Amino acid sequence: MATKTLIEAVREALAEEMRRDPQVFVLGEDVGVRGGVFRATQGLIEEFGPMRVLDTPLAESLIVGVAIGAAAAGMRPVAEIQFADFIHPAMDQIINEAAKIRYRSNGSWSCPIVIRAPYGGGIHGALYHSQSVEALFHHVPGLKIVVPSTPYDAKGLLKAAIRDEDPVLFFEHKKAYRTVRGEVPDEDYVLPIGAADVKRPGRDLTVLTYGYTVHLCLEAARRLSEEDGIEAEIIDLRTLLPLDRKTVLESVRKTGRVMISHEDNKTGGIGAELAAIVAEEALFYLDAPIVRVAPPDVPAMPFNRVLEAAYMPTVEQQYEAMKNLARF
Amino acid sequence: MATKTLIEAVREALAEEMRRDPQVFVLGEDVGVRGGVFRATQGLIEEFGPMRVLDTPLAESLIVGVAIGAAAAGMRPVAEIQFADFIHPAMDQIINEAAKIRYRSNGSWSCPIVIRAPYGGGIHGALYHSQSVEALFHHVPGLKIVVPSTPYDAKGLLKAAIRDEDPVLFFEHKKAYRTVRGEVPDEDYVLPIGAADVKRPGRDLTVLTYGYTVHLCLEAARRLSEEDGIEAEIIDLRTLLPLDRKTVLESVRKTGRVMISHEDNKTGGIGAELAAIVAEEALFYLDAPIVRVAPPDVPAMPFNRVLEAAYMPTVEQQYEAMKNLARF
Amino acid sequence: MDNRHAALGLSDADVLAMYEKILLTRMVDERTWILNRMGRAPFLVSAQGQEACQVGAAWALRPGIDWALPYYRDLGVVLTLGMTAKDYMLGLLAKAEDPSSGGRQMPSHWSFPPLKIFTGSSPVATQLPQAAGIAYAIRLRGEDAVVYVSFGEGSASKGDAHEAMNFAAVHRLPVIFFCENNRYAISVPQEKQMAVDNVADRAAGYGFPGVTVDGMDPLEVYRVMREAVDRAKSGQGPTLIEAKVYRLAPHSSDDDDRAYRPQEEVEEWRARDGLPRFRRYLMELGLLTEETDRRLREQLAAEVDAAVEYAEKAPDPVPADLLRHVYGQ
Amino acid sequence: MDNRHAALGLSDADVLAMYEKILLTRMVDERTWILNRMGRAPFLVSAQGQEACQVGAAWALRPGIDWALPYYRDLGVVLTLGMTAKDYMLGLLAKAEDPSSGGRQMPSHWSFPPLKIFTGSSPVATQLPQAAGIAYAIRLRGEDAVVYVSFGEGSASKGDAHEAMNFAAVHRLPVIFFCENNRYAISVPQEKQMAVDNVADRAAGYGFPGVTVDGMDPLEVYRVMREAVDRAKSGQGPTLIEAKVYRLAPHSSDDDDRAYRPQEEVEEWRARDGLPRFRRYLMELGLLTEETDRRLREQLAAEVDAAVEYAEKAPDPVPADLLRHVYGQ
Ligand SMILES: Cc1ncc(C[n+]2csc(CCOP(=O)(O)OP(=O)(O)O)c2C)c(N)n1
Ligand SMILES: Cc1ncc(C[n+]2csc(CCOP(=O)(O)OP(=O)(O)O)c2C)c(N)n1
Ligand SMILES: [Mg+2]
Ligand SMILES: [Mg+2]
Repeated sequence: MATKTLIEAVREALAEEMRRDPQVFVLGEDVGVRGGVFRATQGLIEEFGPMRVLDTPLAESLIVGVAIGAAAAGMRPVAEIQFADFIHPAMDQIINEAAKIRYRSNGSWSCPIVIRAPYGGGIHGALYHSQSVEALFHHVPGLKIVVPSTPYDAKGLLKAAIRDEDPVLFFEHKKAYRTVRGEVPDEDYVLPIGAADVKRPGRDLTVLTYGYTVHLCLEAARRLSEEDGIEAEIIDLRTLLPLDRKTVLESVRKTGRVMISHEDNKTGGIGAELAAIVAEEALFYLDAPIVRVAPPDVPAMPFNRVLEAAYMPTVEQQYEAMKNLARF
Repeated sequence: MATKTLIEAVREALAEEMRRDPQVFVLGEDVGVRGGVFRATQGLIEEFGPMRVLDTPLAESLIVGVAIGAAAAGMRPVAEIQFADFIHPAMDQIINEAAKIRYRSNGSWSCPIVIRAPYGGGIHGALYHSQSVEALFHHVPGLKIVVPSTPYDAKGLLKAAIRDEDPVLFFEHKKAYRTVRGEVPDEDYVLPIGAADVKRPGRDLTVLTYGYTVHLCLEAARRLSEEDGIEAEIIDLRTLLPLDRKTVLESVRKTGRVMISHEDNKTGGIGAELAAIVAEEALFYLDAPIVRVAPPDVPAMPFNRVLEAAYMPTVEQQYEAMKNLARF
Repeated sequence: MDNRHAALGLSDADVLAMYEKILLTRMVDERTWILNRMGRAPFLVSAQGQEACQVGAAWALRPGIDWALPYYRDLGVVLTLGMTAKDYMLGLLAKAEDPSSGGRQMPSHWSFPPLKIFTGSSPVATQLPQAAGIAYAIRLRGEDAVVYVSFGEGSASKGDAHEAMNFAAVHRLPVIFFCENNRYAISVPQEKQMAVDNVADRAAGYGFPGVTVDGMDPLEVYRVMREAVDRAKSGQGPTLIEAKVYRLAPHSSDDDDRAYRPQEEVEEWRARDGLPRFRRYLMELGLLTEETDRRLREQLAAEVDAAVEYAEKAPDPVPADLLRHVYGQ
Repeated sequence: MDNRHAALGLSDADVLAMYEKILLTRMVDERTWILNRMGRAPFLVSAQGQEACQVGAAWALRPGIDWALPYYRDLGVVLTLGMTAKDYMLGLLAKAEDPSSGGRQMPSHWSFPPLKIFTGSSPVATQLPQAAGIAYAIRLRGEDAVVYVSFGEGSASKGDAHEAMNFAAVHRLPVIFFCENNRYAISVPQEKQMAVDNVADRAAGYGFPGVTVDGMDPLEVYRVMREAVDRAKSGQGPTLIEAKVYRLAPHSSDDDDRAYRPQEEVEEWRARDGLPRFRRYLMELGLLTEETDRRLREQLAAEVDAAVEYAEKAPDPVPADLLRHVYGQ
């Protein structure tokens, strides 16, 4: 097993799926000779040619619409939105079309597309190259939402997404692309969509998180264990829609304390639904109020490094919140 | 004071604001001679002419974009999206533009626009003329979201929205348009955005709701009082962003039981954030788990009357949920 | 009267069959209004005034081979491709057996996989990028099918229409963009929608041909469609066809068109209606007589009766169906 | 060499001032690359190759009266309208004093209310409907201003571009749609973006003039802009101007253009660069000498030095600023 970066895992998953199934193709802005602005599709055009590695015009609604149509005709399109911040023009095609095609046709059509998009901040991307957009889709039945935190998860989940019968939004954290490394098997494997992963077991409190923030929480949990002897259970949700309620509730019932942490701003974030599920299903197991750790409700994170740092979650913040919760 | 329907209240608010301020104008599809497909703008083109009552081409992104530009130039545009279900093509202009204009310009520009849209079901509108879309915007700082339930609130809040310095989404329930009547003062008045309204005081449980569902809950509460002697406090949120946390928390701390009810599907709905706020701020006041009463997570409500009825919230459902909660 | 259809390679049987479809479309539509006024059908959108162009267009397609993304007015298209009055009535009354959506969507939101009729929604113009996507798949796999996608002139104002046409041009995709210009988007007249006379004039800006055609003449429509299909199949790319038509009825059963257009205008267009015009053509050529026409109408009326009867008796979905088909398996 | 500018009503002082703006734009841009390579500026987008068209276009506007919605490459436009090298450097280094966004947005996301430069975002083409909205307000109030809105040829593929141009045509709005066609949208060459030679060809489909112009020639650009401004002011409606330019630098400091275009192509275009060409023009007319040019460059270099120095010393926003300006008051 070799150690790889998250973006290498993404690239491998794409190449292997394209080799496995001739119906799989990628489309998006600059995915061809440029290999994607983050190089996620590097080398694909050389191997699969420009028809299966399609540089589209600059038009996100088109990209998703074309993917929907191609999927109707039996293809397995993997669309790239260059930055998650630019997915908004495609929301009609995603929410009103892709998510509703199976339902509105009473099951006679389906929409097996994957929409990949780099998301997240801490990379000096400013208001429009740093956004987390998962919460904008979390309310939409018919969609699946996957956010991997490690190279292993990224590869196994992207393969699962491509083989899935329904539309999957696949968000990849930009800061994780090259800073997060991990073991990735050489053999073909898929990971189940809809299953959370306990990244660190612990008895004292439950931390629900996903994406890059998983790593901040793991780091904070290590410190909490070493310095304070408190054991946090870190649950990486991995799939945000549908949520793995079982894993979440089991952990909460065990620890009685729950913290939810994400990089996306607080109000109406994924943390809201998680807190609601716990408050509905496990209220009397709680020994402390639910805690959401999330950036403030500002429209997006700024470019200036002082302001960006003021927005971005930190290990320190996770550590303090966990400690306070454990001591409540 | 005369009794009016909700749509009459909307129409009056528009006409009065247009008389008051020459910068106010309305734009949208069929708002002119047709007077809007629901007749909300009826009579306006005769009084204010086609420039201030602008029939646009069929293009929602354009409608919002034009409103943003006109607002930048000092106008007070009131855009109509014909059905909330068709707001999705404008999401980029709403979320990436309108909501961020003040923030991204460090306060040197603002975006005082109102976007009105009829929403909601129970009117045989099927998948694309029945949607509730408020939760898709609830996560977006910079926006305000208003949903009136009565003619009085509709008029006072729409006037406030038009005079507000920030972008306001104003959702009007289609079934409420002509079925809900109420007193509306003849004098000019505005109601504060951001303030919930206790539509019925009660000591035994708190019901948080908004829009048409307010009436279902009021009806259920009357029955609950008469038949079971249980007094539910019905809070009409009226503004969904920013939420009136104070009114919500005060009531919850008083009753110790909270039910949240909306017509929008459950996962990631407004109820999620409300539950999270309560679980964070008032957990130890709770005598029962939080209950969310909302339709199931299906992509949208169907046309067939059996299926539509299976989707739509009912008085019975509210009544049962309240009773169970009170007896928990 | 010249025989115009022979020159187009259409047999007498063909044009009679086309006439039958135009007539069936009209009769189904008229019946729908009656059902609606009687309170037996809650909602409808009407095809009246556009049937001739619809049947002319669909006649150039190979059902089950070519793809179709018809918009909500395209009753004539789907009936020509092979959907039946019964299929339509099941959708009109939103019954469980409705092949388009099992009663979930509004009437006239077509879907029929065996005929490669892809499911459509209410938000307009979203089908254009999807049609381009299907055409891209066809091109990628080297198939010979073409894609028909239709929309109103109002919907041509949407961004999706632009993005799709431009993309189809870049890849010379086998798509026919078929615009049924009935001069109104609900109440908004063409002059408030665009500053040009023809939607078809936009095609030049993308780099493919745009043609306007009298949409009341099914043979002319067939002719330009055939040319477009031939272009598409031979790798020459898309065509934008704009059929000049008129909506003879209100926008939908919820609309009142007297608010926004003079009834003289409606009557003027009614005088040009494609159905009686085509009937006259067939009669003057001796292909149709009052007698054969009467018999045909009787036969179609019986077909429509049977469809209504079947659909009215057909069961509704059950409440539990609400939860089906959100996700696969 | 003919005096071409006199015929356009431009004085010698005017063209020297235009030259100064073109040169300033280039010098600011070059300095930015140096700062970036030194690690002193984290990110940039470059205007190199497009300055001549930008200054030519902006010269036709009345600063503070006409509106501008310049896109991220339009450094030459904003400097001509009246923003300064210092304003730019404060934005480049994202300082609290940055007039465009207080350090919130990426560099080159212009905003300057006194000059009626409306705030722009990164998502491309959203400014076109907004420009149409400003123009509609102008029309509604009977003002005499015009609106300049610019975008790349890649952004012309977006739905918003279509919707805005169509609307502007319907209402004959005083907008100038200014497309800077530099042949690439990041790595995607024009052939993969469109099947026509000219974005300007689309204007006919909306019903207003579209003109292409050599964007390396500021006088030609000024000429067509003046015509467009005159049309707009006299109620004749919008114009689409397409300036043929070339991006001489990579897309941004994060880009590597060698992956997608041959360096010979870049060199070929560099030979047509508008800056030295305009310099030659002025010299041949005797309006500029090696000596005056050298002095000008020194003066501008000093201006740029001072701007960098000021900006580098200027304070960052404080963390609490993160929470400001989400809503009014
Ligand atoms: C995106 C969107 N906005 C608004 C509507 C509401 N609506 C339904 S049909 C229609 C007019 C369509 O006009 P046109 O495209 O000309 O087709 P026609 O109905 O005239 O055949 C409108 C505005 C819609 N369905 N979709
Ligand atoms: C909606 C959207 N999608 C993608 C991007 C990412 N992006 C930034 S610039 C660019 C290319 C723009 O090309 P063009 O419009 O030709 O302008 P140029 O940069 O060449 O001047 C892309 C794809 C974006 N900013 N906005
Ligand atoms: Mg029409
Ligand atoms: Mg370009």
